[in-house]
Amino acid sequence: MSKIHVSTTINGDAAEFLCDPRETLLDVLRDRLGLTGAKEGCGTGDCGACSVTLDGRLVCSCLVLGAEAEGREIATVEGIAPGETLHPLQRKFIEHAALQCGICTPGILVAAKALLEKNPDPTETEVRYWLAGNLCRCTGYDKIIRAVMDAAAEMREVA
Amino acid sequence: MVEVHLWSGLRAQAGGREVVEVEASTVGEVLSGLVAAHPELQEVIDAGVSVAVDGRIIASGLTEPVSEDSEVYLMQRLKGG
Amino acid sequence: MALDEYKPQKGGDQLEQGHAFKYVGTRPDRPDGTDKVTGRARFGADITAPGMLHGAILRSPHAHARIVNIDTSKAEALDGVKAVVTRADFSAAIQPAPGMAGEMWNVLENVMAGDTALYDGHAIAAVAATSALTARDALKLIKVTYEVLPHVTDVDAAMAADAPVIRDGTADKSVPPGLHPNVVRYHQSGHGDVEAGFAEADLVIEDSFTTEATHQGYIEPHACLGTLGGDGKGELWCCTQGHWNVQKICAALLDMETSQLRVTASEIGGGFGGKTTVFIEPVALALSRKANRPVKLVMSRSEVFRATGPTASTSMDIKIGMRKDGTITAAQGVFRAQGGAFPGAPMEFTAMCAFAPYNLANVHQVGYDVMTNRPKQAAYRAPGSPMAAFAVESVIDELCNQLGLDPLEVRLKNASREGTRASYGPKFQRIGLVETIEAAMAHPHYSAPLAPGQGRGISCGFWFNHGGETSVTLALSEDGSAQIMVGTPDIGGSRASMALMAAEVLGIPYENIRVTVADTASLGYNEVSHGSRVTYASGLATIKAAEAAVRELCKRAAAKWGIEEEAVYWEDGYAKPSGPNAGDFEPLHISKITRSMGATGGPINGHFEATPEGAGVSFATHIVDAEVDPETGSTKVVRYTVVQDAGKAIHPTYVEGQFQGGAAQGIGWALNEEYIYGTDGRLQNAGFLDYRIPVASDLPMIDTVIVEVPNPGHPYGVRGVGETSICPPLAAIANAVSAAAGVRMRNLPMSPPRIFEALEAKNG
Amino acid sequence: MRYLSPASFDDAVALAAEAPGVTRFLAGGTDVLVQMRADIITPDTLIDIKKIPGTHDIARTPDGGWTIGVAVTGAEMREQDDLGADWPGLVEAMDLIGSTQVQGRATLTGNLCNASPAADSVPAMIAAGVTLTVTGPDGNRTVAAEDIPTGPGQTSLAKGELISAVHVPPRGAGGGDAYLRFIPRTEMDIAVVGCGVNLSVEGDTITAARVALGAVAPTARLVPEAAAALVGTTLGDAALDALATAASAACAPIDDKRGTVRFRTHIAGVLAKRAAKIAYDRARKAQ
Repeated sequence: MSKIHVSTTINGDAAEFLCDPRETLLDVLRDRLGLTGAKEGCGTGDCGACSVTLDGRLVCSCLVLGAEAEGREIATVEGIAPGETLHPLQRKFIEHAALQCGICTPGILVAAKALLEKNPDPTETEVRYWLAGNLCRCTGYDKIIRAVMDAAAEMREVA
Repeated sequence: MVEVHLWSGLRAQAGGREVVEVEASTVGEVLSGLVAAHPELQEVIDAGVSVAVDGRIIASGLTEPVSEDSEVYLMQRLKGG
Repeated sequence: MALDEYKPQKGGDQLEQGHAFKYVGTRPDRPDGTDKVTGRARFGADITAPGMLHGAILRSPHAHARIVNIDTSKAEALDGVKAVVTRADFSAAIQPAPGMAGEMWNVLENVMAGDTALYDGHAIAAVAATSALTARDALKLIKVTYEVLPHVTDVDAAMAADAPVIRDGTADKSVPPGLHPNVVRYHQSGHGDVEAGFAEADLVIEDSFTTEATHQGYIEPHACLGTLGGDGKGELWCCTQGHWNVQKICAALLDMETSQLRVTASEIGGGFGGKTTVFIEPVALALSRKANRPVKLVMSRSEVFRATGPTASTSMDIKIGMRKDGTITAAQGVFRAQGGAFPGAPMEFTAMCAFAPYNLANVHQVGYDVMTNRPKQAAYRAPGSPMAAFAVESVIDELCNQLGLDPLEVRLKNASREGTRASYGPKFQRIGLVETIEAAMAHPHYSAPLAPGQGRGISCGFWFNHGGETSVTLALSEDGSAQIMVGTPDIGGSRASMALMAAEVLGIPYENIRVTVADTASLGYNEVSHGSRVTYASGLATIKAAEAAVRELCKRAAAKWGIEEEAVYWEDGYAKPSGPNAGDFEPLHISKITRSMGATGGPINGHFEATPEGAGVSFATHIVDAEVDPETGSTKVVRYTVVQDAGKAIHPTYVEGQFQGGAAQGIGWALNEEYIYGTDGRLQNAGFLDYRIPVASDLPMIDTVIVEVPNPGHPYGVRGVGETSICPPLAAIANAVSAAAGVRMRNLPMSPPRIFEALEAKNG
Repeated sequence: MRYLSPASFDDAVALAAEAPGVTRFLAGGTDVLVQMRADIITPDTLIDIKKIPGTHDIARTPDGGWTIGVAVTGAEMREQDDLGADWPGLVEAMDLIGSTQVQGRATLTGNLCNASPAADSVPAMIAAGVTLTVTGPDGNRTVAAEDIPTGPGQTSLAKGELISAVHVPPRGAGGGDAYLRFIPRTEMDIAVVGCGVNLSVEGDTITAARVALGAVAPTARLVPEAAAALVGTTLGDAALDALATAASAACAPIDDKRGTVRFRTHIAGVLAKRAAKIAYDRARKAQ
């Protein structure tokens, strides 16, 4: 089966890869580009562990074909921290113990970042519904919601 | 002698008794004493049991001490999730 | 080290005498936090090896079928396919035996079917190929001829006389004569005279309950990378709760020497008991041996649901007698649990935990372990206990309703205390049930007004906790910092707890300690991270290892000062002379000692290995408010409070996290999660779409109250906290929903159609 | 599998018409990719229509209606405030599908062509009177939303045909729509029952109505009897009860893992009432 050549941008860097037309963006990120931050929890868009942004829009990378990345801009968890310091969301997740096992954390951080870029002052209900597609089995979400709200408050103060 | 309380489901393997007296100073000797008294108990002990000594549940340690006045209960093997 | 160093007389007592902690009980950032928020942490599926192949497993579409023939020739001929394995590629030496005595054979049979497919999803064959897509394509080319057999998936149906026999001869000697061959183990225990007790009661309620199988629902599917050469030496990387156990089982299933297989535990994306055994790991190794290349195997979500280890489903009959003043006079329970096509449903824990919270003169419990055509159950957070609490606490709730009694006062009146004879036999040591009930009574939640349509439920819950084989090594560096090797995978922040306990002993900053989960070749045996044992047992071992290092540090200081070892004590990171008689020496900081350790006797390490047997049992009391929409049967949990005895909270934030996580999983189990089998015996909802675990918008914030009644079996009083938190929720929510809906809910999950049907039946 | 991304609908039609084996069109991919992952289907040809100009546009038409491109996502619909002001029920129905992540990809057209009886946007489209331009080897035709699905996973589209535009009618004064679904959780589930109501009022009196139900029959269906129960009323208790009765009577559901026949039939009536009340309030406010 012949492969497709794709040129794309990932976390601001130009990237190229060859992929089978059946491979998803998640497969490509993990298996061809070595970006294993996005996780496959379900492969069917139900868990959100593979969340990335595609031209700034939050998506499940398991529901995007690798071939569709051509000419697009992709952002993953690996690109959230600006240099040496952590993004406020990342810091607050550690501070609040908003992760136990940590497998859902990359997807939740990508999703929460997308939320705060769109809505810097979300209510608890808005955070809960925005993140409804990001399953966490460890925490009961309590500390995750608190971490997102706290990060939002801090980011509003700085802004 | 140490009195060992069995769970009642074991009566069939212990000649109808729920309390068996064995000569023992350790948990391991409790178990070997039980088998010596009632060979039918071998299978269940091999499959795994725990022993409560004065309320402390010994999951597997055979060297744990037991004295004559200890309250000893045989329990099914503990595990967790 | 002498065993008596962690016996009851230590620890807890010391704590109650007002021992002040400097690090324990604080809430620092977890050491692996940055790795886990940046995507750097490597989980099961995140590793690769040069020349790696990808594996895939062919699974039975039938609930029960004889495997007549497997033709792998077309798959083998496909370009890129490097190996195909079937049961013939695993050990022939392991033989079946009745009950749990045959467990190694049971595991093998579950990993790869022998002559019969026993459930929908049972592994039949596996392929390794140059890409994951090729491996999946190859599976479609394997031709299996099945002879479909009659199947049964329901626990009560499997005990009926006409049920198909799943495997005759599996029952062990515990099973009384006359039962169906699918009943493979039996438990009976209790004390007193229940009939006499019921006769003393003013009200006796007898009722029946069922719970469906649920899945641990960890977000990370099982994944591993195995390599095994013709020289019999292998390496395995996998996500597991216990890599020594994986090592032991894989070696047996592949006829290897255990020491020749080195297993490394990756970061683990949740387990909750479901990753305490093996499923794909031996298959990856068998494929690797055949292909002579590393093989990576990653389960799909559908495979996780169909072919890993969900919990047991149960059918239970409860009878409890109570006097008008709330005294329970007698209690009995019959607990039937199916755990799939193998022995092992945790019915003995269901039976033993059922009445443990109560001081009962007369109590009797019976358990049946029943086989069905479902996947082999695995442990799930306090295996067996949540179902028991659901049934028992529902009946107690109903007794309280009918006698007009306050449900928490009734629990308090009957509560087990130190010295109470437990329903499962021995007398309790120091326990904290009363303290949790009192804290629940005092909590504002319990007296808060309810809105119309809402109901409040409460429940107590119990779990044993566990110790288990444990090895820990602590090594000091030249600069006085410390590294700790533990063997229990860090599922929820245990590196932080270990570092806190070591910091407490060594008197050095938490940040100066690095905790590593060692591989099987780098540390002695460690039992699986299960039974809420990690903070208890690895924690105890870490304290003891650190104390061993401190003794050596004191020895070096004594040598430097030329005084007796006994005249030196350790405080806040310094060796100090123990008094004026010892001599007048400037306290010696740890870094001063370690800097010259090579020249003063060699490296300073502490280590500890033992099977600590002082895991204290633990209790919790939960309060929940639920709102039911009477038109749709839909339930919303509006408020939730967890009160639990942690013994001593080492890192309170992560203790709260365990409480909250247990409650959330319990909410899912109570309301919506269930394995749904069709009449064809196939699993209907093998995905997160229709296996409905709670999402963020389903839940309220979950309040927590940490009660600390020290465990006498741990130096700092720690009790495991991971499992007890899932024991009360099913019952607490059922009681809340029953109150809100005005109708007793006896079957879980209380999904909207079930509540609607109950309301319809009530309203006529 | 071949992956093709034509630059025009004519090219897409030509590719589809001559493609051997199984062909699928790729818009948001939230159903097709799931089916591929589960090995339910692996198309021989996958035609990505997102590179076709205009497929991402939402445009007001001269008569006050809307044309929505076939690659417009739920999130993009949600962000078009004027569309939401006109057709809140339609936008909310689309918004209910899946997670925020799914909203970033899922499309009305994909939801319609996947032909699930439980598709959330479909009863809302039917209630709203949405029509589709179907482009095929023989040119274009216009088809009502309710005439696209013919059964679970089946559509009336012939080989080589695809939907090229979605047309939402002009809202007009005194109109309002609403869509409600029942699910066991608060999010992430497939509808056990879905109900779309679209109505117009003059004063307090309902002058026209369309009611559609999802997940209670092999396809989402328009229920004229339910609409008739509303027209001429001021949505009093009698009208609501008649509506519920008509909605329940129109149900021909199945027992499955998501709900029983009895439950679905009952819920259809409950949701019809609740959705009608919302649509009615919206319509009166829009006068």
